[in-house]
Amino acid sequence: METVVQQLLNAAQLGAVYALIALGYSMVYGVIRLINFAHGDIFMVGGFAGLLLALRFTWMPLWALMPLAMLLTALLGVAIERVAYRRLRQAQRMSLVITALGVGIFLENLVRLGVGPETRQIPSRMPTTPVAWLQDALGVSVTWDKLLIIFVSLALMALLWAVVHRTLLGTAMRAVADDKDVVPLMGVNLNRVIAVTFAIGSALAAAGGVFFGQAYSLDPYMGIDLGWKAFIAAVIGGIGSIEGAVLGSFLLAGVEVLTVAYLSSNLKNGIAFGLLILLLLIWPSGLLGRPASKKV
Amino acid sequence: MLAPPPSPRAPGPWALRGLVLGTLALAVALQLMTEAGILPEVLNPYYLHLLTVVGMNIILVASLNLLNGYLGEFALGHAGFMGVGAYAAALLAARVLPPPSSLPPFLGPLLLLLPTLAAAMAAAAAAGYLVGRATFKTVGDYLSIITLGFNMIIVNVIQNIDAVGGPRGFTGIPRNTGFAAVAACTLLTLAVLRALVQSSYGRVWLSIRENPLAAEVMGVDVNRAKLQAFTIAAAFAGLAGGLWAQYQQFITPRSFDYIKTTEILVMLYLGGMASLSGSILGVVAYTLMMELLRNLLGAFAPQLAEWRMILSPLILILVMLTRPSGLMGHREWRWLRPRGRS
Amino acid sequence: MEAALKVQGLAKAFGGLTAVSGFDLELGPRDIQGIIGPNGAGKTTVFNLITGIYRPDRGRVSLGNTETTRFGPDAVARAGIARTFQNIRLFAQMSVLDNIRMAFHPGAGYGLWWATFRTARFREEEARILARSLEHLERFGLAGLRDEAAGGLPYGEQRRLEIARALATGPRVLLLDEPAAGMNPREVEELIQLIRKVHQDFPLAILLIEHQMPVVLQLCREIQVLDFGETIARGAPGEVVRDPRVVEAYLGEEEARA
Amino acid sequence: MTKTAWTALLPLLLLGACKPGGNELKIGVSAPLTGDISALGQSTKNAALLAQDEANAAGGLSVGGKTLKVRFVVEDDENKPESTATVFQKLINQDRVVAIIGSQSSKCANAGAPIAESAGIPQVTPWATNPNVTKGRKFVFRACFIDPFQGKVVAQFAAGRLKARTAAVLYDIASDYNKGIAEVFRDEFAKLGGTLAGFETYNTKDTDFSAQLTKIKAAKPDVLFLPNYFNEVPLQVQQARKLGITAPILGGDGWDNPELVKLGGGVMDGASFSNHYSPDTSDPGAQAFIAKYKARFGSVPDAAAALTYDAAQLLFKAAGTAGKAEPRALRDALAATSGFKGVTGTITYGGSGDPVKGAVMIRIENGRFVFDSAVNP
Amino acid sequence: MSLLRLEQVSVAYGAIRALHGVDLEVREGEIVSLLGANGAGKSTILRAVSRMLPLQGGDILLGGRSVRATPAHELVALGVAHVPEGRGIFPSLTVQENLALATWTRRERRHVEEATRRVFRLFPRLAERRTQAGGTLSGGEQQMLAVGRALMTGCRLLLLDEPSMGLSPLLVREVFRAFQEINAEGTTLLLVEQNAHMALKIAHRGCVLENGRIVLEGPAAELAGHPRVREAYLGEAGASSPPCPGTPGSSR
Repeated sequence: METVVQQLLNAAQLGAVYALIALGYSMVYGVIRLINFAHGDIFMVGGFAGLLLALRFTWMPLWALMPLAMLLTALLGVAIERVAYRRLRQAQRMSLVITALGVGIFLENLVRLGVGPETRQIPSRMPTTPVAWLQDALGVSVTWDKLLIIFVSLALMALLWAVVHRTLLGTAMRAVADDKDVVPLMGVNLNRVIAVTFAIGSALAAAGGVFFGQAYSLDPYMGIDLGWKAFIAAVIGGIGSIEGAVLGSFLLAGVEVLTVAYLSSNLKNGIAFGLLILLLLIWPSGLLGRPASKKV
Repeated sequence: MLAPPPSPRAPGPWALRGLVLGTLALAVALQLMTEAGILPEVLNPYYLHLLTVVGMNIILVASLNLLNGYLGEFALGHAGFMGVGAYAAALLAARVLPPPSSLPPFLGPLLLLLPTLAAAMAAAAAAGYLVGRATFKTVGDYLSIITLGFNMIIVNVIQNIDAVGGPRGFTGIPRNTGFAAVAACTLLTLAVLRALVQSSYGRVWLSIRENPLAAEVMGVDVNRAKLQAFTIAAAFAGLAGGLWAQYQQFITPRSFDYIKTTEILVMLYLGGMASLSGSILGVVAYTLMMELLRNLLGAFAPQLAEWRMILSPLILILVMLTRPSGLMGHREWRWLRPRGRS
Repeated sequence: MEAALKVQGLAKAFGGLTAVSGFDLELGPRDIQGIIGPNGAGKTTVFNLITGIYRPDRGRVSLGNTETTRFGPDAVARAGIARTFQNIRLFAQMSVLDNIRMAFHPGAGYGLWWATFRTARFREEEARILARSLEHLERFGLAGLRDEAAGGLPYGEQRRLEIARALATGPRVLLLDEPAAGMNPREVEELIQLIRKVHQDFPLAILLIEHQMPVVLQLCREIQVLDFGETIARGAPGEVVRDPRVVEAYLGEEEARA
Repeated sequence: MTKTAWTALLPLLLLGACKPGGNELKIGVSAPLTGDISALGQSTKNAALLAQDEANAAGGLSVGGKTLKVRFVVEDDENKPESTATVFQKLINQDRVVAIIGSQSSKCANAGAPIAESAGIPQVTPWATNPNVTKGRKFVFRACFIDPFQGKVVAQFAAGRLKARTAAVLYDIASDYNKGIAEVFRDEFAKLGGTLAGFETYNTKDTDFSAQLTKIKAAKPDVLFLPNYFNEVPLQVQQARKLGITAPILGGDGWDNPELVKLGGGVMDGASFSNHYSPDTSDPGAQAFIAKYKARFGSVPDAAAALTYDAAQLLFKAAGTAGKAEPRALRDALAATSGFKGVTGTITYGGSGDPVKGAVMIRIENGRFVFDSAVNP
Repeated sequence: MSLLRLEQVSVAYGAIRALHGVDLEVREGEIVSLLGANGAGKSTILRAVSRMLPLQGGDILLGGRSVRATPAHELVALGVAHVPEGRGIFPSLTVQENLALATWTRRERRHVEEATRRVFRLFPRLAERRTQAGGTLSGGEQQMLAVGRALMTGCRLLLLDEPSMGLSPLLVREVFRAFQEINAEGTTLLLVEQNAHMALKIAHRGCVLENGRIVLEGPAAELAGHPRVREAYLGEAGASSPPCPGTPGSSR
């Protein structure tokens, strides 16, 4: 019993990080239908931004460090959109995908060259002390940092949801997703809305990166695998949907962790992806995605 | 105002005899030249190696073009099909068939090549058929995930089969291919794919890309057409895998993961979708770019060898920004265009 | 006379919302009938049900002696029902010629292997398809545009190509969904002529949806009016437009007087 | 337009193509300069440059009466087998090297070996421990011991010195190296009378091991064996300790990199691993190498660097004995190597490309690698 | 007073010229109808005015000020609203959200409340459907939403592109009645319409376009009586005269 709870807790922490990346994927996809393959690498850069800040300003507490890393990464996201994507917005979708892949490879190798190829860890600014009352209640190991990661991630997601569904800016974002050509006719600056979307998505990824760098580790190539995982999570949940990205992330993390725990760690990928394919066969447009209706 | 329509002509005969015989003759000639040690003298084996790799990549890219260019899907599992083919061929060549040394020198590799490549194509086609079936209900990015997931499953399963070396890789595969065989296979693949995309089947695939619902009300069984495309594309990916295994003599499961898939994708879109010429050009341009960078950096700034991986994506981005539809766009070179057209 | 297309008690609901309830139709082999009604009345849904794009909840559709109720769209098409769409659905990046050639695919007498090896059979079939496609284009005055991309044609020609493409499948029944949408009166007049000619030259029955009354009045032998998924009137066009219920739900006072 | 551009560019490809120089010993190095183990590629490159500059600073190598300058051509193989094949082709046919050092990972060494073998160019891989690399080949050598030996050493250490009755293993199933050692350890440990309490896997690049470790914790093993790479191990140890696993932890030569303690900090203390050499070594030659490396690159050389350096020295020595910088002669001289004293121990090739060579066990104390014991085959 | 002036406006799609030096004036308070065959360039004029398309030549003046270099979204703030062909509503947004988005440039509470009241008065059905997603509305309701949304911007000039397309006769009249009301309240209308009957009935002036050029211009009543217009666009009489160039079906 304790192991089940422990495993679910492990899954929650992993899922929270997946979700922070998947949200950026989903948002960017939502507004410009781009599978931003560079997003995993933006996450990586976010982590390294956190690392460099933590090394440079050893006095800086987490609540200052994280927003700063998010801000820097948001700027990077906006710059990438401006330089590499904007010109291709009207071109066929796939040329954008290839450009995004190129941007990703570029970022990986740039960081490798600039910061070094070593695996790094952000000196933890989170309390790693056990949460005594919870540990007693559940009988498993629970540390504050784990809870912090899960709750801050959830809070960021809730904030994002509120922005998208409760503000005019969010309405504009959803409108861009529906029909970006008409949006300027509403007096809305399309470029700005898209830039803001990239900024928010990148900032969330950076938050994920900073957490990841403390809870796990950082290396210049880590964005590839995590990016793919987050992409898969976003699609499973229904790409373009915020709730879907979160749900998909926790689901993917859950399936991964539980497969390892109760089925086979050897066949983790095989079983996890087999289950996910099965899921898509039952819900062909993801769990919360809009069904691809035959519109006539 | 309009130019008079070109006189309608039936499609010309595929030079079945001509092409097959010509290709075989070329292959035999190349093989003889290799055996006699002439080819390596004429052409630096390094270039010969690059050409061989280019050939195998053309097979991969052109067959993926069937799915991503003509059928209009975004399939992300091509390296998985390649892996299935590679392992099937490797198993047959290394474990079942006699070693090439026990066979006559010139004919031996050829005798071994035919069954191994056939097995590679059949195994990959079966995998493609399965994946094709699994994609019936989904479209777009959800379909991509199914293909990607399959790719990951394949790699993971191979990693768990100790009989084929698991993660340590499959060693001891005899070298049954070389430039000659790869060149012949590449030409035949292009000929077959060209024949297909210019037939009624090719038009059906394109129509599904353009408007699946309209295709359906024209009487097209979309699922069946998808299934055919997946099976054929996978078969050729398997062919490339079979060649690869018997050329490199060593394969590991991770050579066939999504990193390889993305490399194939990059070459495909660099060249241009729904264009066989683009597939050829994309592979050549990409290979040339990577090797030129390697050689230029090596010659002028050996200490900057790592910069290759920074410069190459930059070049890629620049190319895509200036040629958003890839190098070829949707156009075809003359010799690949259908006949009977202006 | 046996009906070419017979529809009985067709019904469909989306979620809890009834889109069509109890739709009946009997279309003779050389008949032209029309469906009119306010927006959202379920006209296009009827088309989608007949062509197998939606599965009906109740009712049956038969084409001659074949019941097609449970057929998918492709099987319905092969059985002999062709259609056009309200918002034109051409294969935009394919040439005009290939748009037509597509229609001959189900009848192409060769398989994948023949295509792969370009056998004599394949070449003969391709030649036949090409000849028939060109003939077809000629008939619709599109032969000069054969190598143009379909998506680049002017609006009127796109409409014509879509009708030509539907006819190339050799249907017994042709369904036209608002063929005159977005046309001015003069263009409408030309469309009416085109449909007349099609009806003369091809052995088929036509069912059309239209808002432009001239089309309906001049072409249809019989029309029925749908409102909220139900047929509120049916009969000869001249009579139906005077039906007070139709005037109230659809036409308004002015149009009825005109 | 494009056509002319390409034709203009093509001759550039030929730039590097030059005939073997008469007064140069040209050696190729295939290293993973980019990609997932690029840290290792960096130390490979560093060690090769060190060996090259050292030899040239001494005026060059004396080979058959002539003095030859040494030139290393370092190429990036991205840690991919396909790229390694291309690199080998280029080094052999374009740069006309007489020998190749590399590649480092077993999968890449394996992809390069058939090419070196058929071209008759001696290949010395410093670090590839997979037995298959040299199997049945005449031109392929390595500077390190092989996985089975290492697995045995650790199993003996666990059962003997630590008196462990039960053991658990967590390893990367997608990586040949990790899997190889893990399986040998499993078999050897069973032979020595121990029982396996857990045999768990993960996939390369996974960073969350909590699921596996939670399972292992429930099995309460006496030791935990982590035959994985230095960049992953600290994370695994941290997570294990956090979950409350207190058993001693063991590892293999993949641990050997200064990053291990930098990344792991205090949690690594008390763990032990098998290695090719110990920086604690009293051997003066090794100490000199370590000092020079530290002075130039600012860090303690890892095993890959030490082995690369040894591979270079092996080739230098072979060139001296062969008396000419010719591949076949080099190969024969290499095969006859006996009692070569390198940084990582004494190397003798007894008929195969695998050296007869000892291993050491290293203990981590206060963030330092401390020599524990030596094991000889 | 002239609200909108086009001076020698030329527009091209790629290599194809769609407008050849068009001059057009719309005065404050007018309804102007553009007539012409499909592909004559009517929609192109509207798109050029709302800056969705770049000009190749000529200039567009709004209240005497050139807007040649003004981006589309800034034009909304200057009082121009465009109801595009096909309505262009946002299907996943609710009616309320569709309307709210159009107040992007004018977020004062008073304006928003007033404009909302006006739209719901003109189209009571939208008020009923307030929380429904735009995509679930019927064609007529979508058209109402598109017009209502344009009004939310607080525009002086309303560009309407084929508002009757796909609407039943009853709805067409309902929508056109609303246009007259909107105009009576002081908004200027520039209307592109295939239904020439309706268009000329409510317009003050009309222009006829053929092949990207204005060939006829004048008061609506006069145009409605012009033989060329009667024959080509009202579908009356005289099938004997040669077909107009650019008309589909005319054999070339």
